[in-house]
Amino acid sequence: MGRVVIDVMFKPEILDPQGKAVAGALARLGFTEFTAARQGKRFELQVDGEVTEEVLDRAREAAATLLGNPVIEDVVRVAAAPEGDAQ
Amino acid sequence: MGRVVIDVMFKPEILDPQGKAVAGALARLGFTEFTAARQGKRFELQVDGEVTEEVLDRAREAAATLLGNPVIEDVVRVAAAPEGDAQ
Amino acid sequence: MRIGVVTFPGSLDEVDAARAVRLAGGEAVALWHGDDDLHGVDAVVLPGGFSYGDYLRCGAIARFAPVMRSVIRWAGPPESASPGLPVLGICNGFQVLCESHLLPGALVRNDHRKFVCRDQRLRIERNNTRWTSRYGDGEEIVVPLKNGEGGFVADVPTLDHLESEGRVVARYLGGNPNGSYRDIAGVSNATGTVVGLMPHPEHAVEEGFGPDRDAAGRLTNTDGLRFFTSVLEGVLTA
Amino acid sequence: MTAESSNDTAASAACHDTVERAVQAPDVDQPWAELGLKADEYARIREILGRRPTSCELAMYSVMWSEHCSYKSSKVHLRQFGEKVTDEMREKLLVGMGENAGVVDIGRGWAVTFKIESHNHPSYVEPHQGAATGVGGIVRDIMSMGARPVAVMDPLRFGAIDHPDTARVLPGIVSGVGSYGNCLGLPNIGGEVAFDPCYQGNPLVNVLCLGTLRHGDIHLAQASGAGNLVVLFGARTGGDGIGGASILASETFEEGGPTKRPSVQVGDPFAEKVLIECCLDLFAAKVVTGIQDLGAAGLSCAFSELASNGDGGMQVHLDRAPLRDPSLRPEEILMSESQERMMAVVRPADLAAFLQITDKWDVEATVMGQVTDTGRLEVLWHGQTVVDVPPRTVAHEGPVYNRPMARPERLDEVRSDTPDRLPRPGTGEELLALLLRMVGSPGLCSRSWVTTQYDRYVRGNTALAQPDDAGMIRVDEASGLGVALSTDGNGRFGALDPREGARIVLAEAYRNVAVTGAQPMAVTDCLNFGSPEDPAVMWQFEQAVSGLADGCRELGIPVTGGNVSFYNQTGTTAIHPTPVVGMLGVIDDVAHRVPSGWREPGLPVYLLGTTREELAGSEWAWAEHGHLGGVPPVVDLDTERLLADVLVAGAREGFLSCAHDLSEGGLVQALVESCLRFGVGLECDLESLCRRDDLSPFVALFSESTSRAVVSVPAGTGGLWENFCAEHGVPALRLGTTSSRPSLDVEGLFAVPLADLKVASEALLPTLFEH
Ligand SMILES: Nc1ncnc2c1ncn2[C@@H]1O[C@H](COP(=O)(O)OP(=O)(O)O)[C@@H](O)[C@H]1O
Ligand SMILES: [Mg+2]
Repeated sequence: MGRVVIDVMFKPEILDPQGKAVAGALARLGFTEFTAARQGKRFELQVDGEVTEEVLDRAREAAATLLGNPVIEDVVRVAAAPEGDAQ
Repeated sequence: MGRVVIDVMFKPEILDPQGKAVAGALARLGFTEFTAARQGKRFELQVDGEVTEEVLDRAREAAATLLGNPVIEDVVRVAAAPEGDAQ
Repeated sequence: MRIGVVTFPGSLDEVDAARAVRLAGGEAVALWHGDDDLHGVDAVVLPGGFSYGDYLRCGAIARFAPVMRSVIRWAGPPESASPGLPVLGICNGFQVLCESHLLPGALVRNDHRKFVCRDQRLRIERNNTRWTSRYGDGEEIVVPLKNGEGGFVADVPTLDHLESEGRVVARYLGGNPNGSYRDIAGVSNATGTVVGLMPHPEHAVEEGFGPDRDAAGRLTNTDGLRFFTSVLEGVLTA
Repeated sequence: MTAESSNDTAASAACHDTVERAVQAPDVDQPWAELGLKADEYARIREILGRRPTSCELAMYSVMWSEHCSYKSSKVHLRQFGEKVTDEMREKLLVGMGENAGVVDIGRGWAVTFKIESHNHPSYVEPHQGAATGVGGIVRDIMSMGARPVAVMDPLRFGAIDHPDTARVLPGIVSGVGSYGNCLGLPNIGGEVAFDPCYQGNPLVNVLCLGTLRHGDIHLAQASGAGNLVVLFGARTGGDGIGGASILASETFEEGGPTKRPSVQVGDPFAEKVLIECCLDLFAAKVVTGIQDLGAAGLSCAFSELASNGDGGMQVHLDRAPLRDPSLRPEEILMSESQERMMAVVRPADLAAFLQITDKWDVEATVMGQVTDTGRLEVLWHGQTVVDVPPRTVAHEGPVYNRPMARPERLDEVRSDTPDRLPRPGTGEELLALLLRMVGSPGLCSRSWVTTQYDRYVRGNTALAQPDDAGMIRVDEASGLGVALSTDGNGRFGALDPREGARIVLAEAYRNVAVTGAQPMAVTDCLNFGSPEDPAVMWQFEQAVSGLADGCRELGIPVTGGNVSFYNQTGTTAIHPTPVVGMLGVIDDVAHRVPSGWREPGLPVYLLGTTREELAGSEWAWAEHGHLGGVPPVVDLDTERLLADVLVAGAREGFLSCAHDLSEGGLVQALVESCLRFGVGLECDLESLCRRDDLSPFVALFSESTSRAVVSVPAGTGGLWENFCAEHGVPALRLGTTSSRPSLDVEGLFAVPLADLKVASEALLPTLFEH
């Protein structure tokens, strides 16, 4: 059983209210080394077999049609989940 | 300027309505190879200098206190963003 | 009796909570998130709303507000056997209480992924808390429910613990509106001083401004008022 | 807080197109056409300035002279709203048309302000964010009057209900309206959901906001008093909504293509909520002498309108604007439509107090410059003058067009194709089958799938909300003084006759307010039309405006403000002319409000008004036969007024336990809704109605004649009520009695359990949009 990870973030030019809130909270908590923050989505899709190049292509397709909203978001990563990852 | 990426996912036993909805939508769109889906969060924190081990430690601390809720979520990754990533 | 009502940036229902306190016969004292002084209040209400926009997780940022440091200190640890400051967290306030670990569990996105606003039937499962003493044991009430992230979740041992200790304060009837585990609408700490509730009793305290009907089917509804009279009674007898 | 900071980087200070340069290099080619200006408009700008505009000036003029900001095609017609007003109508107007929103005196020292606006196109591109920022925009308009926003409404129109794009657009728009309004803590107290293929590709997202204030709290958008400071506060400026400006910036600089600019905006309702509370604190502290919201045309609009409405000029340093995207050029900063920003004029002595309040709310505030006595609007960029113009020429003296109008050729053909030829049901069985289909049809089915996504309870002053005919808000807790609001539109009637169509929706909104027991008082309107460059559309527009203006005069109710949305069309096909009317009414004590359903058995039920055979443009003709033809129902506003009088007086006298207006779907739809409202049935008989008005049962049930309502009165008061109606000159006909059985029984025709009606009504929207 394999897993594909897809990361989606707001386009850099788009306002990211979540990221803004996170950045503000980090600063108030004293994490001042972090000068900016953005918040996006991470999807994990499970497949029955291995994560082949073909599966990744399908995942890219799914990302483009469903998981990301191309008007405001970029799909920043589509990759097989490394073995070590949790779950 | 460096970036740290922090990924947070629901614990496996916790209801993930968005993941469930994604799985349903994928199936309806014919992406039947994906047998399950989960949706989590990806944070990108910016730092002024390089992403040192120290910075990563601070990021882990931020993840544990603020970015993830240990009651329902796991922090699945804290890492320097690879050069190649978007933005 | 003085009941503090906290305003965080993004709080919405603090006017309603304060009105409910007044209608119940108490004095509502406005508390500001940035001030850790509780001004000697006898109890605290954390109101509904979207504190800090609820962008990260609901209640996650509000939990670190200065006022919460004091609330957490005076409320005491959740499993403690000695009663602390009475605190009622409604909706967003419930989320803040969970994020603060004053109550177990967490609240996640509704299972249907939509915001829902409706009149909700509840059963008061526990009337020996500071906020429910004026209700009958097992009494049914109708109050508004309105949330986008109202699904109460916790791991099985925690749920079992809550059930066996009788700490489920209210349960949804007539359909689970958000996917909450075991239809849980509200829970309390061990002593019943701290209560978190997803539905909004403060929106059912004045005739003509709440749900059309009460639980008995009458065309008037003030079913929520007794949350506020309960705590006043407790304060008087304490 | 950065009271006086600059984005001082070498790159942004780079040589720019200054006024000096415009004088020295007069013959630069400028992209005025790309910015939407016409040749003669560009020539006029040169004439006004006596030189070519700088690129920043060009940016300002082009956005401010756009259709959206200048009302250049509609102005000549909208004047009617001002002209057809009597002194009596003006009496309660504290602020009339032309400001950010009108303000109406409702007594006891209280005033309300309300306005409707459209966000149609952005909501098609990105439904959720487009609708969300639509709510944000109108709320800031209301704030800028000095009021606390207290409620919103959302008249929505979509394409065919089963079109795949509707499945994309509708859930997003609803979640967008909901998430923004819910997060602001504004109860949603009503709206509309309509479907018609003409809105395919052009959904209409209109949003109304209501605000309350004390008489003394009114604020205006004007920069007066030389030396006063101009303060920008709220969110940072990003590259939102500046497509045109990017062209400008890239043409002016040779450093390669324009940077990426967002095509849609993301709203931050939390930032706006904080801004609301911050503004109210600022007003209470009396540290604001003038205020303007930032919406369309952003800083260009705020600077030029404030200066134009003031008594002098203004000088501002554009480089002080806090930016979200440091690569922005001055033209882009001027045009940016970033959300959640406001601009205030502040006396220097009040600045410290002002900044203390913005600090308290963690709102960034920046002194951009000051009011001057030069009569000029001067904008500086790193010390160099990039704009130097007379502000009125930007804000108020833009082009005005008297565009050609022509009655559409096909209209006569459409109007002569009456529904007479359509097959009609006759038997009770057929009527019942039709009823069940109609109750579940797109135009009439329950809207609760939409409205349960909106918070209606927040603030604790909601006296009525969906599904009642109007929303009602208590304004004064001590006395119970309140206001009612309804929004109504009807594209089909507009298509058959734009003038009468507009009067019908005006009448409907008026009636919807009156049935609740509130006295209708003032109107806001959102005029949704196709391209003004199409003479047929322009004719429709003129007809609708004059119909509305005449109608308002006949009713004695002023238009206080509104919005025009043109270019709602796909290719050359325009949407139906769709004026949406928002009607405000006042009620002395919301305890006397009347709901739209009966609450108990044994109550006499009456139909008020006269029914004629009027089925053209009806819900029945459309839903059953896809037919749209003939002439719309007659609307007589004197009759409408009599009806309203009896309803308002009846409510005040405690006569009415229920009142519900008749509109789409006719009598039977109203009866169904009144039964379902509290789950109480009705036994009724149509015989005397059919006899009195000479109708078949089908026509009695489904005709959409105007000026009608159903009411229930307390048991035993039927005779009194009949006399009361007779005195008021309103025909009242006893239809039947509310019943102890949960069923709608129409004597001799059919009996149907309310449960069946409920299922039929509630099935459609979840089936289509829930997954
Ligand atoms: N988009 C919406 N948002 C809020 N309320 C709505 C919306 N659409 C419809 N409603 C409410 O649902 C009820 C029925 O709508 P409608 O049939 O259009 O009313 P009417 O015919 O009386 O104008 C009204 O209370 C109306 O305000
Ligand atoms: Mg109506």
